[in-house]
Amino acid sequence: MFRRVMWLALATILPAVASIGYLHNSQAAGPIKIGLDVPSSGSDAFEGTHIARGVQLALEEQNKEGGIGGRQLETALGDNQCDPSVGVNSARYLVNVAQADVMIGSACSSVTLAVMPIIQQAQVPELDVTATSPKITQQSGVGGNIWKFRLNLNDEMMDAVFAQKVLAKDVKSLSILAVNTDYGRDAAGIFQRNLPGIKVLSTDYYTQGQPDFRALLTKVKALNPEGLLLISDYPDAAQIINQGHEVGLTGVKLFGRGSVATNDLLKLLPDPSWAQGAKEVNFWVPGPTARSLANRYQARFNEPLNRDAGMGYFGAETLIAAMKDIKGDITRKSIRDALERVNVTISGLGHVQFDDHHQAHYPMYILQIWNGMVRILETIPT
Amino acid sequence: MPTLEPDHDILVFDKVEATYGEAPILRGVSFGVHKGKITTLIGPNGAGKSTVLRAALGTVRVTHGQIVYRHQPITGVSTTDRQRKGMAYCPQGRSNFPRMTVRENLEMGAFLRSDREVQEDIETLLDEFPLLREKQKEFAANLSGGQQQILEMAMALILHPRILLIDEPSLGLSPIMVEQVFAYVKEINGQGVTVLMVEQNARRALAISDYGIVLDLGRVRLKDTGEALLNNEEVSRSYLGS
Amino acid sequence: MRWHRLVVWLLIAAVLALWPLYVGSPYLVGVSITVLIYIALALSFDLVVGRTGLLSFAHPGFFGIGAYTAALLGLHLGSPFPLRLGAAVVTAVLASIIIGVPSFRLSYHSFAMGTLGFAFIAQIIALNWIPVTRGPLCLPGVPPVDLRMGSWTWSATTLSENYYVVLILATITLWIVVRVAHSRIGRTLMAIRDDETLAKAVGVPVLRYKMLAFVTGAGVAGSLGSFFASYASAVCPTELGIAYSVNLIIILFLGGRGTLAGPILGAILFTGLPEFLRMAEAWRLVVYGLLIILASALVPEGIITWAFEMWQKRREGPQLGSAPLAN
Amino acid sequence: MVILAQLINGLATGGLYALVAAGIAMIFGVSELVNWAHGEFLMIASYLFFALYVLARLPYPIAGLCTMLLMLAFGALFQMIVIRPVVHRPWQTQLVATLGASIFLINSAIVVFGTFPRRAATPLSMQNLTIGSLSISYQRLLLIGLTLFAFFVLHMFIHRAKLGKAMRAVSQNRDACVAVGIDIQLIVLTAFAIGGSLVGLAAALYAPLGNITPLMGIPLTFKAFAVVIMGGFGSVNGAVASAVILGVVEAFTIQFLSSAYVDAMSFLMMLTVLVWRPFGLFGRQVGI
Repeated sequence: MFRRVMWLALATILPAVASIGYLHNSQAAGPIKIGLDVPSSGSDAFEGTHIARGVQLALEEQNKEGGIGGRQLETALGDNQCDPSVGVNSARYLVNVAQADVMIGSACSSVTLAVMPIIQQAQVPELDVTATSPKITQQSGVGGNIWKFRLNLNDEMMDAVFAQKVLAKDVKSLSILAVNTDYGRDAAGIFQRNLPGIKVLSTDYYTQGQPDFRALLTKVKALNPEGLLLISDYPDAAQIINQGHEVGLTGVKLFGRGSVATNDLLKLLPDPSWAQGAKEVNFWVPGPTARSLANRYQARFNEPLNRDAGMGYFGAETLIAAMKDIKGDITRKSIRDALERVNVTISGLGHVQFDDHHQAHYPMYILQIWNGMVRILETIPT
Repeated sequence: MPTLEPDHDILVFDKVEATYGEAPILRGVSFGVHKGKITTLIGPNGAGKSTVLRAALGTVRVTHGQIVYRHQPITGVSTTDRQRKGMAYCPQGRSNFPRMTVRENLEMGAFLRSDREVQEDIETLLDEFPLLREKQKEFAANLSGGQQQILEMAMALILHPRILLIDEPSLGLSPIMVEQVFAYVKEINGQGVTVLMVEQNARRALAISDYGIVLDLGRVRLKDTGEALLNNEEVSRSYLGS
Repeated sequence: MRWHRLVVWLLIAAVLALWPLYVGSPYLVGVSITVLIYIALALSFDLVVGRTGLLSFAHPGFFGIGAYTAALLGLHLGSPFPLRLGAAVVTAVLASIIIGVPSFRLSYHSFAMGTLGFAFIAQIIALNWIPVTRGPLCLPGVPPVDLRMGSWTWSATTLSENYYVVLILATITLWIVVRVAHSRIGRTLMAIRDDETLAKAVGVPVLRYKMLAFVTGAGVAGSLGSFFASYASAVCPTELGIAYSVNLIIILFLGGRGTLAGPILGAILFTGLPEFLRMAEAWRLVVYGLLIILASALVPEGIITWAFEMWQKRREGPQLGSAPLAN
Repeated sequence: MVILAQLINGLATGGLYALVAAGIAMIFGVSELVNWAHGEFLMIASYLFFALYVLARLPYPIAGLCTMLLMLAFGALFQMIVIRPVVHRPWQTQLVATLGASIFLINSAIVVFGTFPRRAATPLSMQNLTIGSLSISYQRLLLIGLTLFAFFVLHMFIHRAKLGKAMRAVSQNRDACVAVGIDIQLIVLTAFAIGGSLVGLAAALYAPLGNITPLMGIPLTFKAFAVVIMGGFGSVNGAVASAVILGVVEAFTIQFLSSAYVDAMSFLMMLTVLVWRPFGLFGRQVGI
């Protein structure tokens, strides 16, 4: 027993002690580190990967112009797997080990909410570019977490407007299909509270990435709703539309909240006409104003720009704009203060300025799939 | 006392040692199996009798010494190749396929053969064992214990073996079935198949055997004709029970 | 020799106690807390898997049930931590009895899949029983670990404080496991694992012993769940997920089951490893998977068992093993 | 009409479960090994099909056939590389090896193909047969037909072919197999190869109807486990029958109860069966 304990002690403590030296490599005035607190594995990896690419492009462009104050910009990746308990550790990694000066993320609302106390304690500013839970706004800025900022619009801002301005005009009855995640449940709840005069025939939650929607769609078809609202990201939405065509769910008006009316979705449809007329509210989409960015992105990554990559780019651009405005040292604190002052117009997105709750307000987009393209029906100021 | 001359021997163990896990089971076993005869291995539990058969078949690794089969060392020869060269094996306990028919069992017995005469041979065997023909479409599980033992011997015979290694054929059988099984062993031997048998029921086995070998604690204690061993008082006292 | 032993124990205790001060970085303290949770979970899991030979997938389920129980009590009743912990243990034990009684009738493969089914259903209930669990929206705002004595209160708000709490829990777990292992119960369990038929034949109430191990393991897992709820300050349905089971199985089988050092070393290696591999982000999990395949082929009895064997061989030369004599 | 439509939905889904579960059951039958990576076989097969059909532009039947053949080889290779080193170990260690393989395959796919889903629609998958309010794509008709045919061939193989009979033999008595010279390693290899090719067929039939993603195999592995248990571990016929039953029950659960709890259904059914009949719906009498 005694020898075993000795061995155990040696076997466990030595490598751990030895590893500390390796991990304790704090940097002083090296490059500015932007921590990417996004999922790069797991079921939301498609989102995190694109955000990371958008950020990378923005940083590369800025670095070509000499960085900021002579310092280069670089990223550090902390895969949060869209899982709160993993995200807590990966955020600590970015904060403590990778020594991020500022972070972009967490992309998923539940992770964002779990990570917020950590960034507050470590005093690192973090900018969200895709998480849409209204709770993040409520808990940020004045009276809350002063280190958290959000660029993208939240569900509270978008969903009520979409329900009243679009859904109420277009349909009398509606079925809702929502992904069974924090964002799906949150958004479905907001919609249900904001649908005056519309009869909600059914609300069903499905598992993200499930292979088979036919039974669910057969059920919806039998209810014969005038409209179908998908609270989904494009991989699931594509499955739903394709399989909906298969079970003969045609003639229903499609609405989306997530990333339905996107080019990504169209790429996954064998026939784009299956989604003809689908309307969606979104916080951004690559439109005509972002053409130059789309071309540069295509050239760099050999794939078309999408919403998440664009938001990653704009997030980085917002950070760059804030940092350029800093007079003294670029530190976590000075970046945070600069973000509060930010007042820029970002081409392709709009005017960015954070309110008391650290929420940016640029116009939201009402989009529609029309003849195999995504067109912007309307932009509504927020 | 007849000597066990190598020329007559189809299978020779030469100082064979084998281990199971870390524990040595055979500690230098040497003997020969006379061609065309019945040889029985007797000895107490844990003596290594079954291990001898498995070493011959190659399913137990031999750590020292060598085994010579038909005048050729067979170290490194795979089990299936040994079987192709005429070794057949009936392991201890039930070794048929319970949810396959009797006929399918016989076909499985012929698994190593790829010639076209398999079906004919099965017919011949069914003629030899009428009780199997009667039940050829039944699952093996529906046969009595003795019938299953006979089925297993028939399965071994399809390969036209030169030597049959048979482990405890009488285990769990009624006295009448034991007689019948031994009668079949004798009959098989009468067709020119050498038999090396392990048997707890030592008296009965030695009675039909030409030779007997006493194994104890992984070593050969005694080898002689079956008759001589039966009449040996010490053997009687120590290994045959009362 | 006794003082010798005492010195080493004191040394280990000192290192563990000073650890958060030494490493400093909150990230490493955070990882240390995760590792300690996994050590304690793996030790309690080993009570079931390593000592009865039954592969249970229900363990994270008990962890999750404990976490949800503690979170609900903390959120709705404001109960102090000791009460939450006790309630978590009780519910986990109750759940394990409800699961265990029918499951232990099953053969070992069916037992594994039966408990996997339980884990799945528990997670799906947590995901969809919105009025109670809030589903994927999680239960946020669980109060921290706290102690109240009259007007005196203390609560674990910093990482280091949480580290000490989980260190105490892990030590208690280790103590329970050691007690069980060195008692008649432990020896009986090992006998059952090695030869269940024999154990039955000599009149050991096999089922009762297995249940005892299963229920004890569940209770420990439940208590760790109550800590986790406070530490993470939120409980999500993912806490009941199969991912935990997978991690625990990898930790136990590659660390070495049926030992004390195995689960501990396994937890350090296999929770630490993915964190260390963050350098090669894209290939991280590819390498991780590859290492698991290699380890299962090269050290199938676990790293610790393998290390002991190597060490013993070197010290004592070739020796007679204890494998049963087989005919 | 809704009932009929849901029945067809259930049958088609059940067919997919069956193709995956049959391989797991067969591998378990001959080797007592639980292949945790079997769902990842389907994922790999789907990417293979995508590469052959979409990237290499092979005609559909040829791409499908090549996928089956390549998956046959993949199954055999998997057995040789991952399983053979742990073949004499307890089944739990083997499970860990396949767990590692599953993690490896998923993340390799993420590195190689990225996380954006792929599609491989065929002309058949875009055309529907419509009778009244009932609508079904020709691809799914093909799928139901070919799945039935595949199981007919498999059944004939297991009951008529020498190698197939040997597989049953291995699942019934391993010692006896040694006695009659059946090479168990070869049979286990065969089971993996057949399991692989069944999943290859599943991929060729299903990939055109859904997204191809690195994570697509995970839910299928679990459903297949449940189904294999329900059918009596190691029984191919039992697994196939249970798979179809599960598919139909899931469709009706969604129709009449709740979509949120549908994933619990498979395991609830499995637990019910286990409590009621510990050896599965079809008991021990079936064999491979």
